[in-house]
Amino acid sequence: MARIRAFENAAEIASQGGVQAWGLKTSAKPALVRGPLHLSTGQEAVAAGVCANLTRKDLLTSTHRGHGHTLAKGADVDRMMAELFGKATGSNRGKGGSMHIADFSVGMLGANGVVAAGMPIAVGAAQALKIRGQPEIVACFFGDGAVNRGPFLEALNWAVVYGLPVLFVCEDNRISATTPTGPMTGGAGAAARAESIGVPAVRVDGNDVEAVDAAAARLVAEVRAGSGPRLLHALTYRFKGHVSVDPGAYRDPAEVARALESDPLTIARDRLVARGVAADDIAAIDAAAAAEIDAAMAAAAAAPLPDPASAYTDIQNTGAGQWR
Amino acid sequence: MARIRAFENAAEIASQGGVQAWGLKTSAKPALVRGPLHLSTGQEAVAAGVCANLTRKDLLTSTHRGHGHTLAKGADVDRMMAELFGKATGSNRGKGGSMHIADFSVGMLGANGVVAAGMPIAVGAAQALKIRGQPEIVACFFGDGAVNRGPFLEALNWAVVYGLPVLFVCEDNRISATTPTGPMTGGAGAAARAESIGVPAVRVDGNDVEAVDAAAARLVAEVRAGSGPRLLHALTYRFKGHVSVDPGAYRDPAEVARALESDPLTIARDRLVARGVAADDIAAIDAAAAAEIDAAMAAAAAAPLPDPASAYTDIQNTGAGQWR
Amino acid sequence: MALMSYSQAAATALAEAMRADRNVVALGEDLGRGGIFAQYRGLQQEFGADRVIDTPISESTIMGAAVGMALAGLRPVVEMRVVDFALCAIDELVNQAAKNRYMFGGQGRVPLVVRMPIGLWTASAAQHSQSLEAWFAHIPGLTVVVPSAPADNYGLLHSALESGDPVVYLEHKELWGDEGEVEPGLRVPLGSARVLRAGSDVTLVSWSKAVRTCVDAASELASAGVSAEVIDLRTIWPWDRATVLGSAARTGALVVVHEAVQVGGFGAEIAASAAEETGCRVKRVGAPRIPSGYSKPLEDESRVTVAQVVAAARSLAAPGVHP
Amino acid sequence: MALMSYSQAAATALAEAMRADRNVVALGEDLGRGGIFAQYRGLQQEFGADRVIDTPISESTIMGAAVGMALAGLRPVVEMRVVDFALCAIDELVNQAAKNRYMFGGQGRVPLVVRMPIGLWTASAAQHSQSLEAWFAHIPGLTVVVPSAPADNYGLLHSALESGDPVVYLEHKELWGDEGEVEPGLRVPLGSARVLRAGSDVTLVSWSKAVRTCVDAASELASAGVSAEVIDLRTIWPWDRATVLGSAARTGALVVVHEAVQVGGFGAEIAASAAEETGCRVKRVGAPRIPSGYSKPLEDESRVTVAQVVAAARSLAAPGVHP
Ligand SMILES: Cc1ncc(C[n+]2csc(CCOP(=O)(O)OP(=O)(O)O)c2C)c(N)n1
Ligand SMILES: Cc1ncc(C[n+]2csc(CCOP(=O)(O)OP(=O)(O)O)c2C)c(N)n1
Ligand SMILES: [Mg+2]
Ligand SMILES: [Mg+2]
Repeated sequence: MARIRAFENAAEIASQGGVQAWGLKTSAKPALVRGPLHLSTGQEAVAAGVCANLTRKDLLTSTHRGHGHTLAKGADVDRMMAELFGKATGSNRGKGGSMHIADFSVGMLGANGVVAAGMPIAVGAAQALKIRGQPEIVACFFGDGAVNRGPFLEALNWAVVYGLPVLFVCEDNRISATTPTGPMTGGAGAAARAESIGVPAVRVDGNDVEAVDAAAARLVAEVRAGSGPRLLHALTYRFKGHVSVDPGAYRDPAEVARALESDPLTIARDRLVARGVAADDIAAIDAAAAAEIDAAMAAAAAAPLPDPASAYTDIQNTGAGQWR
Repeated sequence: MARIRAFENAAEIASQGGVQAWGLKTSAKPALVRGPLHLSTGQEAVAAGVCANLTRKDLLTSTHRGHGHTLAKGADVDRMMAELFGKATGSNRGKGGSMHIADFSVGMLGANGVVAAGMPIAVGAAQALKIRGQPEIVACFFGDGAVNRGPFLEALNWAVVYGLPVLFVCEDNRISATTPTGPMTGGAGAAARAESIGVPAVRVDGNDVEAVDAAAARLVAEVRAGSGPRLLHALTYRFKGHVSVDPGAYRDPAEVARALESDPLTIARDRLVARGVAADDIAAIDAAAAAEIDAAMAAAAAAPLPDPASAYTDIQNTGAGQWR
Repeated sequence: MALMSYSQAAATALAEAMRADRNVVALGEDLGRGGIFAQYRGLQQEFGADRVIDTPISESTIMGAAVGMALAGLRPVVEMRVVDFALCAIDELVNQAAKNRYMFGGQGRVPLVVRMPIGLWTASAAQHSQSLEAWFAHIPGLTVVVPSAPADNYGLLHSALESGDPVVYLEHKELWGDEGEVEPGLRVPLGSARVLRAGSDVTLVSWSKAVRTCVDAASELASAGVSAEVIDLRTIWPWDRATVLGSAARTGALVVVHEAVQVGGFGAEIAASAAEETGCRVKRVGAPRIPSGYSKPLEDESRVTVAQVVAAARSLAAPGVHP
Repeated sequence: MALMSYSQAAATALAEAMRADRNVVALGEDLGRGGIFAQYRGLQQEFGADRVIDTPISESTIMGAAVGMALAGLRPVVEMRVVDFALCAIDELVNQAAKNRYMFGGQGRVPLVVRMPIGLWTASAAQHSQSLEAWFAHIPGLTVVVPSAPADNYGLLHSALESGDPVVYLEHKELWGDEGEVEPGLRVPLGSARVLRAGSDVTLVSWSKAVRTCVDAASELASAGVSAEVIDLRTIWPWDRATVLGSAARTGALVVVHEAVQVGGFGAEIAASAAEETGCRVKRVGAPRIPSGYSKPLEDESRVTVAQVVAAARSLAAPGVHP
């Protein structure tokens, strides 16, 4: 969690002055990170609590808001940060950026620029694991906004029909871009819908990393045992705007202030303190994270941009070598 | 019901030797009806029972299996049959055929060649009625196979979010083309999914026209009163193959034989007889239907084919008159 | 005349249409906040949430519902945010909206305007940068609009709303901030190009953001003694054959320029038509057949440049020599 | 050599690939029954329901799941029944499958073959008759295969399965019953055209069902003293530039023929390329920009005819005269 927070904070600063959107003009100052960033600041406990129960060989599909999932799955921080900087040393060789952050070497099959698009991919990956007789499972993250897109229904149904090893994780921050999700959602939401399709579901406080971990542990065990898909519905809050340049001004400041009071990092820290963990030990975790991220920032800043010729590689084998 | 049955039987005969499919060769004999027909034989009670509760100004969206809905909504039989024959006098001027049968003049907004595609259209039409302050409602028919497509979720959710006047009708014949729907469907099906999205749902024996009528009456009253969407889940059986040329050989003959025993027409007839309606009066209904359909067949056969030039009309106004 | 940005020009046209006809409504995600490019700013405040409708994230149903609305008497404007997301609603657009009028024999019509912004947009990478206008021009039943300037975005949006049939309306994401004079009440007819610069040696045809590139290329060509005519198509279906083919016949040389991938782009249609009908020399400038990259050097490979247009024009045009 | 129908040829190739590699699987609706065109006949019996997978009616997820399967080590073959239904799965194909390898910097690949039958098919009307190959050729990351004969359907399906990246595989619904000799083990490389008839006055280029029309037109032209070369492209991405442009340069005249709507069809790409690179005279023959109609006289308006091809060829080709 500390690493995720440190990563998001650093990325946020590096992106200032980047992508123009939301009717704002581009700033004069060139940004270190040009592209849009969807920060998971405040939602760290979901990624950390779930991924603590996965192996490196388990697979994971993510959303546009994927930094936390990627880090928690064990990706290399240097390569991630370099990707945000658009450098040749990035995990995606500068081709994808934040919205497509991925590290296949640790089973992280990618963030996705299309809401809910990771869900069918996740069930297909799980089906491959099952058909090939592999013991791994797939964790499929998606937001509360995704439950109103068709692929939510189709993917859950698919997982039930074939009895697939998937843990669906609804990271419910109650908002979809600038629109509160509640009024856009009929019925009781992700868990209720899942149950109606035959996917057992559990709700959890997504800001309490131990609660997430405990719930995920139970569900992951069931999924691993071959009981079919499960869904974890984790309630959390997005501390920042929807995307790096969005000040999030449409939200009630009182709501934000209240949410900041249940910062998942504070909750975890307080609990450690209450259990007698020394303040210095906790500070050391934060310091280590900060140092790791600082080093990643420096390395990313120093790394070379990709060769323009690499724009023509990694596309497809047509057997003909023709691209135009 | 008697009219629908007579229509379907006549259309079936007229289509023999038509469209090639299912790995069969086209027969030498040219068919009166060239295109594919999805017959609703055996499912008449759903269309009849629901539409008995609609006015001509209420709207309706249908599926690929739409003859029954169209007839029950009050469409002109001559124009329908002419459409199947591909004649200029057809309801769609020969442009659509069975799979796109429609009669906008009685609120029947069309059959559809794409499974579940009528569902978003239905909710949009209902939203227009609501925004324009009109008192009508929309009936949205779909099959059991459609509940596994995304638009099912999206359209039901949409109807709840905006509190729209729609009656969803799942015409559940337990099969999707050649595949039993049960094993392809997670959870308890249409009604359970609807409830989870916040759409109150009722299950009914779809072969009992009085039961359908009674359930539809209640739900239509609620929808008309502004209580938002409702769903009717009607269990029925498809007597014929999926499409006119399909012998349906993949089904257990015993199952088909059993199903034929609860023919909705027989059930309705028996009940009328038990209530003391004279056999002659019942026979007169059948005879009237047969006569009406015979006349429609004769008129359709005699009607002219469309002028090839009409292939270029009813497309779009580009303000420029250029089509190539 | 009023100075407006490309986004304001569209918002203004839409507001005027909504004032004039209660049946005009808009629907899409985050419209209440003005749309993510401010192209709906102020509309929900003026017209209410019933007519400027915030929707669930349900692209299929946004598009499909709009078809139903249109059949039941409304004139919906659909917002897809970027054309890439509209790929979640292609059945609804192509199989339902575009074919409705024909398939049902003219019983109904679908007066629908679908806004789906196209184009590269700073580091937005492969899933938020596509230009797919060629797809929609290929589909019978769809009109395809590609405005390059604020005045056109105002005048064409009005015409699109008045067409009575489905219009795919493609604004470019890197043009939102562009400003220009807009004349209130202006209508730009569908299918009418604008000649931005007259010339005699070569015809440059383009649309959307690439128009700028052509204008700059024409200046550079002028310095080199090559007289280039610059045509902004404004709508690619219908496209203004008379203006384009007339110019190509005069200059004997045609360069079509667009930001979309060149292979299978709509430039091929224009070039093929010109070659078929006038026998002129033709050349296309479009993006290579690669996904858009995130990092600047990669992204830049997908941008059409003034240098490319100049080179293409010079390769065709023999200054002063007319066939 | 064995005599096979176009559908059997594909089923045979698929069965061979499945025998050779346990990772090859097929998924789609009604596959257990052999597919609605018998193009999967016998496969579920041989390979079981785990590898020849009957699916729910969930096109988005059939396609999306196949992407996930591919990333996790399988080599899926997706059945979409008709290309029109694939319009429910365009995000999954275009935004996910086609861009995956690039977007993630080559970390993964998506070896996926998507079968989506195209074309007119007796009275199937507007939503079951489209030919949308031009769309897929426009998308970086997709290979596009359009076989016209049983041997090609066998040899190309093998090559598609071996490509390692997404292939859009478009069989024509009116060719399923066609029979022809197939040589076991044959591989038809992607991107290699076949010259069906040599000629010197005009080049006829086509693919899929329109190849027949061109062959018949060439016979008719021969009687009229016009020598037509007939080329079957077999794949439109990549397309065999050397064969086509070489022929066009020799004959000086090129006619491209396809069943798809002419406006924005892939014929425009071929014609534009030939005009750009060889300066030859060009002409296209495709369907008018109208939806397919149900009734025969209307449907027939969307069919390309021998007479149209002959007329186009004669308008270009001056017999015996070479530029
Ligand atoms: C299909 C699609 N529609 C719209 C968008 C634009 N968009 C990006 S993120 C987002 C909100 C998603 O909300 P949610 O799923 O709750 O995720 P969160 O951003 O809250 O993490 C939207 C609408 C998109 N990327 N894809
Ligand atoms: C999106 C889509 N996928 C597949 C098909 C092919 N298809 C036509 S009808 C049908 C079965 C539909 O089953 P159901 O919804 O239960 O309706 P029924 O035929 O039983 O009335 C299928 C798969 C289609 N028309 N549209
Ligand atoms: Mg959210
Ligand atoms: Mg059914």
